[in-house]
Amino acid sequence: MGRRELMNLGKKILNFSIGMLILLLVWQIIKIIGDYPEALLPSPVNVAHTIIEMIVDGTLLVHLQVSLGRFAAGYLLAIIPAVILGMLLGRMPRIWQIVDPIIQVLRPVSPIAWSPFIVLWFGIGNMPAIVIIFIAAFFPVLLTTVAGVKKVDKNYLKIAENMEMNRLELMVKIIFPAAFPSIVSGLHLALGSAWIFLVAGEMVGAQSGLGFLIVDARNTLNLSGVLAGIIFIGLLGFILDRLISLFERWVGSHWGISS
Amino acid sequence: MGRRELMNLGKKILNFSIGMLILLLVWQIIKIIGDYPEALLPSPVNVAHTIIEMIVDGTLLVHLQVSLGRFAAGYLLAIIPAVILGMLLGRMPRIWQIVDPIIQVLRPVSPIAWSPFIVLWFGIGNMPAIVIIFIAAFFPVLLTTVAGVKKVDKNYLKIAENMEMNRLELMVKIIFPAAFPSIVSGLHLALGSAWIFLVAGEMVGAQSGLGFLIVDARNTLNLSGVLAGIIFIGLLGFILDRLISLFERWVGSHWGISS
Amino acid sequence: SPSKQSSEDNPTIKIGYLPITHAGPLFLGDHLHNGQYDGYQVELVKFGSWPDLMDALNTGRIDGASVLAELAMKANELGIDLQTVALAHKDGNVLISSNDIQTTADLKDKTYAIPHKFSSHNILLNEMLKKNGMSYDDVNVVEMTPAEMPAALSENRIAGYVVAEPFGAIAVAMEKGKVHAHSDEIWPNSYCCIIVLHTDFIRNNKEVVQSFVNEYVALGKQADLKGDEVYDAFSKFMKVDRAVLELSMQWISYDELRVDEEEYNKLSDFMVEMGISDNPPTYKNFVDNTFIDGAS
Amino acid sequence: MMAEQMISVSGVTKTFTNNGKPTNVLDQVSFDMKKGEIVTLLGKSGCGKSTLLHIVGGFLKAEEGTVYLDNQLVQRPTKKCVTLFQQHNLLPWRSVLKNVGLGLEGENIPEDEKKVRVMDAIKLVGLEQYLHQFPHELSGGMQQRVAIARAFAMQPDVILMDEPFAALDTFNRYHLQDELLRIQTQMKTTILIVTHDIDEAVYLSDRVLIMSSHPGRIFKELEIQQTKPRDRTQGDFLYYRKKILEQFELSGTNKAPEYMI
Amino acid sequence: MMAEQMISVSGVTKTFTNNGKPTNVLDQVSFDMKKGEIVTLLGKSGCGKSTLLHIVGGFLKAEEGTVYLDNQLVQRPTKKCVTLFQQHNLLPWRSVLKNVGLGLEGENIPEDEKKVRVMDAIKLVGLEQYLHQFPHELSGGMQQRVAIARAFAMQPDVILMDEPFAALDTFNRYHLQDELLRIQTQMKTTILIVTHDIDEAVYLSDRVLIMSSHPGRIFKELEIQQTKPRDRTQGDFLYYRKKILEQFELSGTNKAPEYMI
Ligand SMILES: Nc1ncnc2c1ncn2[C@@H]1O[C@H](COP(=O)(O)OP(=O)(O)OP(=O)(O)O)[C@@H](O)[C@H]1O
Ligand SMILES: Nc1ncnc2c1ncn2[C@@H]1O[C@H](COP(=O)(O)OP(=O)(O)OP(=O)(O)O)[C@@H](O)[C@H]1O
Ligand SMILES: [Mg+2]
Ligand SMILES: [Mg+2]
Repeated sequence: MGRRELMNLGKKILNFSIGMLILLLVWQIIKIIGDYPEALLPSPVNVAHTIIEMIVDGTLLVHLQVSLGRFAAGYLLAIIPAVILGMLLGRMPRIWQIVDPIIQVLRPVSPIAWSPFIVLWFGIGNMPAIVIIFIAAFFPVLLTTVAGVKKVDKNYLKIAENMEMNRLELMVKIIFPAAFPSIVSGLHLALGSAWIFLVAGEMVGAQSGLGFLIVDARNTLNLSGVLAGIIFIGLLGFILDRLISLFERWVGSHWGISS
Repeated sequence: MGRRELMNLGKKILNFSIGMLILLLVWQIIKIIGDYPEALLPSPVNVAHTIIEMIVDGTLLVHLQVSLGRFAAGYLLAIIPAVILGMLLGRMPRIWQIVDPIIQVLRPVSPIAWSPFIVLWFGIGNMPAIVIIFIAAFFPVLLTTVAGVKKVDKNYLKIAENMEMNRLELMVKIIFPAAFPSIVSGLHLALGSAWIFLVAGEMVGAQSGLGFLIVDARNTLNLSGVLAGIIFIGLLGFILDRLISLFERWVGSHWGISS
Repeated sequence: SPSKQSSEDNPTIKIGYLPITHAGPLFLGDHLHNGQYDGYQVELVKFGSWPDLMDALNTGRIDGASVLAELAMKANELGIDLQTVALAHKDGNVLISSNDIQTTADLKDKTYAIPHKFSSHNILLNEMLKKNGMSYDDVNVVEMTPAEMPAALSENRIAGYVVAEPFGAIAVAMEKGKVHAHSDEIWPNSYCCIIVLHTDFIRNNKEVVQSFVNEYVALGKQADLKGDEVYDAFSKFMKVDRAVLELSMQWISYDELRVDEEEYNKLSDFMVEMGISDNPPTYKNFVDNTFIDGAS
Repeated sequence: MMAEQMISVSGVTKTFTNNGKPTNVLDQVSFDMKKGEIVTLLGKSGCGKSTLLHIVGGFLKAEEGTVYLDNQLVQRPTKKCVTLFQQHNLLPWRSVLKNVGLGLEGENIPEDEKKVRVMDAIKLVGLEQYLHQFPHELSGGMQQRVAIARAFAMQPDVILMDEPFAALDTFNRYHLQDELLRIQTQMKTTILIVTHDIDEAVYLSDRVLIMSSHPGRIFKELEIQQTKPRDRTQGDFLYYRKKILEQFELSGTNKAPEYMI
Repeated sequence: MMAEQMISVSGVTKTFTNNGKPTNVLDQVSFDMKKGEIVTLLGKSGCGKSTLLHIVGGFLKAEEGTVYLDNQLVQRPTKKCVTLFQQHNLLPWRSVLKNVGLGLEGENIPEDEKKVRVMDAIKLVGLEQYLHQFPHELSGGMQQRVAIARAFAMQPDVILMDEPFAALDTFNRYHLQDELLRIQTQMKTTILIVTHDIDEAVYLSDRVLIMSSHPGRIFKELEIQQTKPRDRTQGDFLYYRKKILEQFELSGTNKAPEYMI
């Protein structure tokens, strides 16, 4: 890492810290002005205590691992078939014209609404959370992959024809790499929405995980636990987003796409 | 409408119908193969009955109106300040660098997680649903507006300089129209996610609306009601999406952006 | 209706509830009087889950609720000023198990569902296990939305569940499960849901509260007769077959709604024993029997 | 005679439908190319040059007429006839080496020979220093060189080029035109170049086919008898230049109103 | 003499930092322009032509040196000096009429007069049929005409043009060059044109400033004494053409390896 990049990183961390400080300040001010009791709006100090406690006694680590595991499972299970299916459907406009409305009708339905059926088919424990994350991640990746495949530069296809490529070669050497930037932006989008639905996923019959932590804290009227959970979800979501942004930027620079 | 467009529309309706037919078929097949009792997975016919009943006795209309009203309120309340704020923040990179991490940390948190605090500040009834829809719509619009403003072609800004425009003119004549396609795509994105969170919003202390219809049906073990609700949410979401797509396409063609 | 106009300026009591048989007298009152009473009105506010109801109750968005006693006690412990004016019902809970569970010992290492940690259902489960020489840790207890329990049982995801009615009766009616134990076999006269009101509200509306409790007691007595009007009322609030409701109604009673100190302390002790509360409110601080005593 | 004929286009007609209105883009276009010849198609923007090239390359079907390549009817693109398009000729995710090697990947020849052929082609255009660079890291002129190298690496009978140097600045253009002539002299490939640049046509080609617009027709054929390499600043050059300009004025389309895209 | 001087650039130096490496793009550039003159800046891609134009227009600050416009120090862009950029000159959301009118919107003149000036400018470029069209509905040549009309509608002292015709095909380019000369003869506006096209420089300008690259310097100044309108196919034309080409070979940069973008 060069000196410039190091300075850049330093500046980002500073900005982040200032942002978080402002957030804390606003929170404390609301608390003071609204004069809310602890049971309704815990103070930053109390939430900090809760967080430290959770870190020290290890509960946090356990739930974190569980959540990340489920998230990884649901996300990976979603994106692999979504990309493959998207590549195929993107090349089959006739079929896509029929599949598209099906997806467009299913997509606006919140994964939460499906929960009775998810429990019916997938039971309780890890699976419902994984399924909900799957649903949340699958559609964005599928749609962006199809869109990406459709807008592959016609010239690339002509080059492939000129080289007398067969279908598999066409997919592997042309379609996939050409659609790759679109696919990655779909992965980014999907990561965000899947993470948002982690809480919803872990509400359905899960006994662990960050989402459960929030739900359980809420059930036991422990609002400082709810806020601690929110903070973890927010920070982790932020970190995941930055990681995939880095990947996206790398792809962009590699493909010669200026951001 | 020309003849070609009419034919096009006809083809779309046909594709949509085929898609829905396939969906119904899959549903019926799952029902038969899984041999699920009605109480666990209602058959299409029963759900159709439920839907007709709900239409005839007017409950549907009532809940639909309530939901659409809340949705419109939450969405409009979100997008107007989001666009204005986004235009300002897009032109203030220093401040944006600090605001951005705040948003990136708040965004991954599911609106559901906030529900104890939403009830605290906004009570029960319409407001929680409106607030959750607001949260779901606000961030996408803000982020795409800022991104749109940032990537306004430098030449347009130079033209404005050359014409000696003042700040207000710059905003109204250059920044807003130049960022408009981005803003509209943000509105599209926001519409989708806000609609998805309608169910979640109406789960929190609401006594009416499509989301409530689903939750209530679920609580009374009326799964055919749940499916009826899902179908309405899906169809309405589809229609809303198509409407804003039309608008987006109009903007695109007007701005000379080929889709 | 004509009575509505005259009652415009009457105070309104907002009562939160969940669509379960435990709030039966409220449903009956709504059915018979449409919420209009002499000098006051009752507005019933439905919630989808206990946490949703508690959010509204704690933040003062509703004046009172028919709510799990343990949850209300916990809220009080956390500083939310609530007072109990009556029991919502007595008994009325069954422990359901799948058809292949014969004895409680069969539940070992199986998954068993409860609606909420702060519930009498949780206590009932614990007591049942204790009575059979097992401990709470011998089963895998999960919290679940009541509506999903019958489905989970029928798909063998859980070995059984204990929850508010009519969710128990549904599994029995579907023949997906059976009654494993009645609450009165485990904990006679068990308390479950209670009627709580904000202390402020009580202080400022003493007469209204008195009439409300009077009415509730009367409705409870009527509901306990389990006549046709009761089923008509219930079917407005819970969309289940009459057969299921009839089954549920065999297990519940709505008379004798006074909170008894001895029983209350027993409940309180259970909570401490199970570790779900460190410092539950005392009978004196949490229960206000002046109204129910004035009613009889 | 027939054996020497590399490309034979006869009676090609093509109509496009835009917004429901059919426009006759190519009307009865016929021409031949001998082996080793460089021919340019010269015409204004929108006159149908690219369309014609696509038909010759096998990418588009003509409504009427036929195209023969080396006495075989062209029905789809083949490796025997490589096309360089107006833009986006390189795969941006492949390095120079891999872009040039693309055409040989499917070939049934030993890996070693492939490597040699690819490296030869890269040396031909003078890019041996940039093997592992990606297209976006190269200037526009270098990118065109990579595309040219790829075409020659495949050792095709014919190369079709669609305005290959239009996006370059004058000096780069001159440079690459010289390179192309040098390589073609060495390889003897038959090349059909589409251009709207009169100087380019005069400088590069053995024969210029002047196209008129709406509908696209071959209006005039002009043999350039100067020897190569030519001098851009010499009198003969000017003569052909003038002659072509006159032809365009004759064709009458110069005074026609500009059409819309 | 001084009163006649419209633009006076002296000792302009500019350095850009790319990836931490500073490159000297312009080095001590000085030149003057008289009122009503057409001057072209001729140079290869990347030699700093656009950078220099941006500095003259007031869009960029030079590290050293000054630019005077009509004896006033240039510190920011003004309406007195209108710049046409290399691309994206039109606002795509505005019709032809509104694009041309843009520069007059803030002006303190009666609406009627504004309308007349806008319509006059549009007539000047022959687009009165396309008033309500949007830029994307026009061909590239027509788009450039709209940009030119907008510049002239503002009646500036100076117009700066950055490769205004580079994106057009040869025939369109010829056409628009003629138009520009015609309009300039009428309006007497001082025009500075950046180009890499030798023919364009010879055809349009009273004076050609030849730039060398790395760092950008004015290497040579050449007065074109032919009267306008000029004949592209005539001997004199060829003479200047040859002279300029020789200059570039002299400048030595022709043989330098291509730099990367
Ligand atoms: N796929 C298509 N569908 C409809 N019309 C087309 C299509 N391709 C080309 N055209 C039209 O056909 C005409 C000729 O197009 P073509 O691209 O062959 O011209 P060209 O001579 O290559 O122009 P240029 O010099 O601008 O590349 C144009 O009017 C164009 O709009
Ligand atoms: N904003 C900038 N930051 C860093 N480097 C720049 C910037 N603008 C231009 N350069 C560099 O300065 C040099 C000159 O650029 P300039 O755009 O002035 O060249 P040009 O002569 O206009 O080229 P062309 O004919 O391609 O338009 C180039 O090497 C370019 O990479
Ligand atoms: Mg073309
Ligand atoms: Mg430039």
